[in-house]
Amino acid sequence: MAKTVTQEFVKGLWAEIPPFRLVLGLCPTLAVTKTVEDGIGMGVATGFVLVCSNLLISMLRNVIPSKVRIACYIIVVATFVTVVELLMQAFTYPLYLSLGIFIPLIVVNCIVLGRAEAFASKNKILPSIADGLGIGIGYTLSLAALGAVREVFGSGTFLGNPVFGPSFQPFTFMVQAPGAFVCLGLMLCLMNLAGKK
Amino acid sequence: MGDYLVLIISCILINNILLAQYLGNCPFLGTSKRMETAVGMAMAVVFVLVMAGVLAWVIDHYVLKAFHLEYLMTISFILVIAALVQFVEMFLKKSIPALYSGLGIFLPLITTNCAVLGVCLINVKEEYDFMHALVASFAYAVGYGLALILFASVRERIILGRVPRPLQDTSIGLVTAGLISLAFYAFKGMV
Amino acid sequence: MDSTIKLTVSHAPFWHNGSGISQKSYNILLACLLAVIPGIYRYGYPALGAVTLSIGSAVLWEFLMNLATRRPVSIGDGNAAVIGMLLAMMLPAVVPWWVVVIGSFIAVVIGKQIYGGIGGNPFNPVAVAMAILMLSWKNFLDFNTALVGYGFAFNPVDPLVLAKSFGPAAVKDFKLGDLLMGRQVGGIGSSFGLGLIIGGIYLMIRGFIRWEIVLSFLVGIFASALCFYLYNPNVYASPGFHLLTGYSLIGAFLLATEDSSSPVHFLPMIIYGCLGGMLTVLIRNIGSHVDGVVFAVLIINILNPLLDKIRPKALGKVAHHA
Amino acid sequence: MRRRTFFGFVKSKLRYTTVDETLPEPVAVAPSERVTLFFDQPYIPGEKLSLHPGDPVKKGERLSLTKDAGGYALAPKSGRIENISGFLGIGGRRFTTVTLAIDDEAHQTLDEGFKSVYQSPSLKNAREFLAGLPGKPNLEVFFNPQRPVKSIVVLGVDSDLVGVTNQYFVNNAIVAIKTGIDTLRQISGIHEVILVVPHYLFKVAGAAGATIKTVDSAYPSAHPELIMRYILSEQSTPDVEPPSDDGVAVFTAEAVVAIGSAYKTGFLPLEKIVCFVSKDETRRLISVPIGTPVKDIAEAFHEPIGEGDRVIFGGPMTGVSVYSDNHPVLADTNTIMIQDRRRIPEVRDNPCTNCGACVRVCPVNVPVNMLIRFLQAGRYEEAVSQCDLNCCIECGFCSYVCEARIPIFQYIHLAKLTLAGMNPVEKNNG
Amino acid sequence: MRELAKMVIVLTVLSSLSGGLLAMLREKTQDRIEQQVLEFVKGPAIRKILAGAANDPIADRFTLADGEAKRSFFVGKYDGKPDVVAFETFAGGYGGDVGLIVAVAVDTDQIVGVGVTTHNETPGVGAAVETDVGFIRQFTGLDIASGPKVTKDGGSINAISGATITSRAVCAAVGKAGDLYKRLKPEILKQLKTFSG
Repeated sequence: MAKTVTQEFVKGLWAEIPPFRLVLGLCPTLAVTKTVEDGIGMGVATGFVLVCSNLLISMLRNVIPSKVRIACYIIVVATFVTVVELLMQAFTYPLYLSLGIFIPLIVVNCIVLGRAEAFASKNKILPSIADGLGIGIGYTLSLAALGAVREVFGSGTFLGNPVFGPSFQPFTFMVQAPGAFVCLGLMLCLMNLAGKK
Repeated sequence: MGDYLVLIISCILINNILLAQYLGNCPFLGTSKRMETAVGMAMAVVFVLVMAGVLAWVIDHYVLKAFHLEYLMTISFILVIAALVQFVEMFLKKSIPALYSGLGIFLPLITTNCAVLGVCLINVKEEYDFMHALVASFAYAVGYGLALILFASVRERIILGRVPRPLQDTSIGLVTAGLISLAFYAFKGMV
Repeated sequence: MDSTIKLTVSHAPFWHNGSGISQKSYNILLACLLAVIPGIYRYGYPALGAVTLSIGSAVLWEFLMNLATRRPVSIGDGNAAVIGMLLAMMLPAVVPWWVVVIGSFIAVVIGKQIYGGIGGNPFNPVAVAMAILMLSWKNFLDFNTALVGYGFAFNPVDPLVLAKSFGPAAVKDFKLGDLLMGRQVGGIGSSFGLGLIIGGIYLMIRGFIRWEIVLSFLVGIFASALCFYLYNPNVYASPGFHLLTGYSLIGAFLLATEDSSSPVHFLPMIIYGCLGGMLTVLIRNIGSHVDGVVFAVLIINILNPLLDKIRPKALGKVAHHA
Repeated sequence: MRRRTFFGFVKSKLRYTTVDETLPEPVAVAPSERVTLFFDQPYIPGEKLSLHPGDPVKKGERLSLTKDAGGYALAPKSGRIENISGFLGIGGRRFTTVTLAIDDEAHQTLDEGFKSVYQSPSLKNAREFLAGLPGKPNLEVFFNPQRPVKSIVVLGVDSDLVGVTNQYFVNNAIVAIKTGIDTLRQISGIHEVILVVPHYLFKVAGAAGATIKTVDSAYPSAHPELIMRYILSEQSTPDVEPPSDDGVAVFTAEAVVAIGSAYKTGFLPLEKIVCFVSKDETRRLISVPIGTPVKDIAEAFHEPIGEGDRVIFGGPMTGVSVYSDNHPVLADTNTIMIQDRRRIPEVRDNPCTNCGACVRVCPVNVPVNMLIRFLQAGRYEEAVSQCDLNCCIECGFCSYVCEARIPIFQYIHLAKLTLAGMNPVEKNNG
Repeated sequence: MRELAKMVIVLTVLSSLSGGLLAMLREKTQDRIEQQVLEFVKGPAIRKILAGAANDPIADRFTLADGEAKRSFFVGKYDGKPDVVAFETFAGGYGGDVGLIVAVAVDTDQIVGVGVTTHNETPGVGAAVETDVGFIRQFTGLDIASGPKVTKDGGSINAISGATITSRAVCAAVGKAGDLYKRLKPEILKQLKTFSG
């Protein structure tokens, strides 16, 4: 039962949205969602790597010998990650600074390798791109949502703009490490509730 | 000596790789449901992380920095780690089967454990010398193992509780990890 | 063998010693009153307001969570009230109302209910709430700034802050007797040491809190503070000072002894308590927090499941030979 | 006794009842119109039985359901079989009950079976006639070739609270116990006899002519398993761990007295000494024929059993609450309690609050706080491997002190039964 | 054997492609990245310290060799005279090196201002070094060669509460700046002349 390209795309937005449905890629989710901006930046960077590596791996899927496939995937992914790293340094340097070592760590983001292994290596180019795009956008949305919650409560701002009056006392816990875990855990709970029909 | 002590305490307790730097969460949540798997993973991480830390430092120092190839850091480190894990796995299987049976299933997971790559990158970023890099890698790994084992012991109890359904498993695990991370604020400023 | 009437059939044992969760909770509340009433007397209406608001909102959150999780309503067991009471005891009297409400939400919902309610929580709910509040709104929980509007007959500066910033010489004026009688700034119910001690002893004798934990916690504080003191009395305050300031007493009697997050076997209880006391002094003397009790309690809570594995061998256990 | 606040610094203790606390001499209860006997065999309707409704029985007659059945019961009175039916006991054990309509006291006929052999006491005829005596002596232990009996333990204590039957015999009939012990020695050829009594009966017990051991008077130290462990651990060499109960035959004082009396007089004693506790918790020591329905005993003391009340056979900690007011006194029923429905303590399926009261009272160091978590989660195997479920001796103390009112004992029982049903082979090995 | 050869070939081709791509990209972006680093890492601190300068200090910079290392100096023009020079020094803090821009008025040898560029200090404690205006202001007007110390070490600088190590690091960095300035002063003066007019 072949799914259409649209279906492959849409599933990443809800049915398999990372990291809520696919519990993968938690580290950046926790680390770079202090603000919406960082979240979106990370999501876009990951999405870019995801689409490119899906595309390339899907193209090469008949060439790559299965014994060294993981090594090949790693090379492909690492290459694109470095591309992103260089591009971000050159054009969005502040974002690059605030994302820190989590840009190179996209390499070991389980989502990217997971999609390469589970999807791109078995599917044609177009569905692979759709899959990568869907998951990437889904991931970006999740990070942005989490970033929004943490930024609004933790700093009282949204995309840097104050949302509450001056009397607002930021709930600083939210932007600290423990708050990241707790917040993600509770959002996961909400997603479970929403998904339960 | 005091310098190293500060580094060790800082890496284990204060800048705990898992709880403060958010690295290595996927295997953290995955292997902490049972004590045995947590201990296995903790040992495997200590084992691989120290070797990877040392190797990455050597490569960074004698290859990347020497030839101004810093931009290839990510790709070279990840390849080194992947190869190292493969090699360790093969070596253990042949030479120390007892250890292999304990750690074997965790080794492949380590390639994608961002704590390993993360520590290598941190070591470079902090510009540690060789001994500091070695000590830091070890301390980070111990910190990871410590957090993992503590978390597993707490989690074993939570699983037996009556956690509401939507919160079960990963969700409550994350909240608990958060609270453990909160507790680790106790050590703030201690060095 | 047919019965002529319907009998109640159940499983042994058919007697019960009469203890119950609510009985325990109400006794703890009673013991807390000994420390809270002097607090209310000292800080006036704001303190009364904070206590009632804290208890009320804690009970309300418990009730709402019962509804949300479709579980039997458990406010009757009094545990939520105890949580609210303890939280209020640790807060300064003039804390904003929304801090109290958020604090009780964190304690009851995050600290307890999401783990399945009473008995499931791996951490002391009150300690969790206090830690989060202290991280987020330091300025509202700082006794020096919060209680600035009061005219006290004693030095209105938190003795722990003084000791931390200026060394023990700055707290020379605090006599231990004064500290014991609550002549120091602090939480609503955490500064009157005598009340806490009497209430705590009552609870220990009735068996509602485990004396092993209390004693070892206090011994832990005393011993480690003594070590620091002997090492350098000019930098580190005396053990008696550490015992009677900050959250030491409330921590030993009421936080560390929370049932669900503390061990039940003898040796683990002793280790647990000692570690808690030592960590408290460690954090106060060399850490960055002013008072270490809350974080020390959280740390020993984490260690609890591991510690509690140390237990006497069960009698009659058959060793398995492979 | 029932509600006691414990001093928190010491381990919770429940004192055993002493004989002085009850009436010194048992009150005889008038015989009922019918008695019911229990057979440890499932009742299968339509199966051919050697007993039939309408058959006459004599007092003391040995009744067995089928010809080759090992188990039998002794008719406490002469009469006529009225009804045979099945009975489902606790934990799904199935019994057959036989109800006899009793002849009135003037027309009792005696069975002569035992009379013909009593002058030549032997294990063989003891096995044949005496297993249904009060106290339910287990004579089969002497016939197990794999486990030759080396010593005999006589329990002059009552394992559960309230019951004082065995203490009564030690206190009031030590001579009869001596007779019984001598008889046992004679028929089994085993000289080593240990009499276990509470501290306060130590002096009295000296006359029994056996090794005397005393047990503490706090519950559950008189639990048979703890007594065995205590006695055996003194005997076995330290490196044999744990002590095995091989080679020990255990009898209650009442059974020993009954055996002695049977061989001395040629008549089978069929009156059971029972501690009867009425709703207001007054205790009476009564003497009643085995098989008498509890309803008749209650009526004899003007103690109506009401709707929703609880009738307990056995002590308050380990007894069994029955669902019929016609349930008969059995050969090993030491206590019968009637509990008013308003005084039944509440039990709820709460989560464990980890207060640790159970851990502090557990006599065998089982980590009950963790055990109950595993049991409530239904993870029985882990309860065995991590929390020593199998070490539990089922004294019920943990449930007694549980502040969350969890029926811990019931959970443990259920788990053990489930595991036994799942792995019958392993259970035998263990 | 064929399979092995294929594996080796695929891996080699992939690696070299990746290396080539990255090298090319690196070449193209190198200058831009350097510009960005200056702009965003040191820029904000320099602009803040030299707020009243008539020129753009980022643009007006020169480089001097200090032993093996190369150091950038940023020039601030006040009243048309290039008499303030800002440069960066580092000292070990609590979580790694703290980078500090120190601006010195060449005619008086007084510190015009200091500003933190990079740090990895604990959020909420040491990180206050970035925001704690009172702490930073203590250095203004000191002689560059005075080697300031925190009060705990017998100096005059009040440390940030709870962050003694970070405060010490800042003092140490100022001390290093003094040494550097002393070493290179003649050359600095020489270079500055080229900016006048």
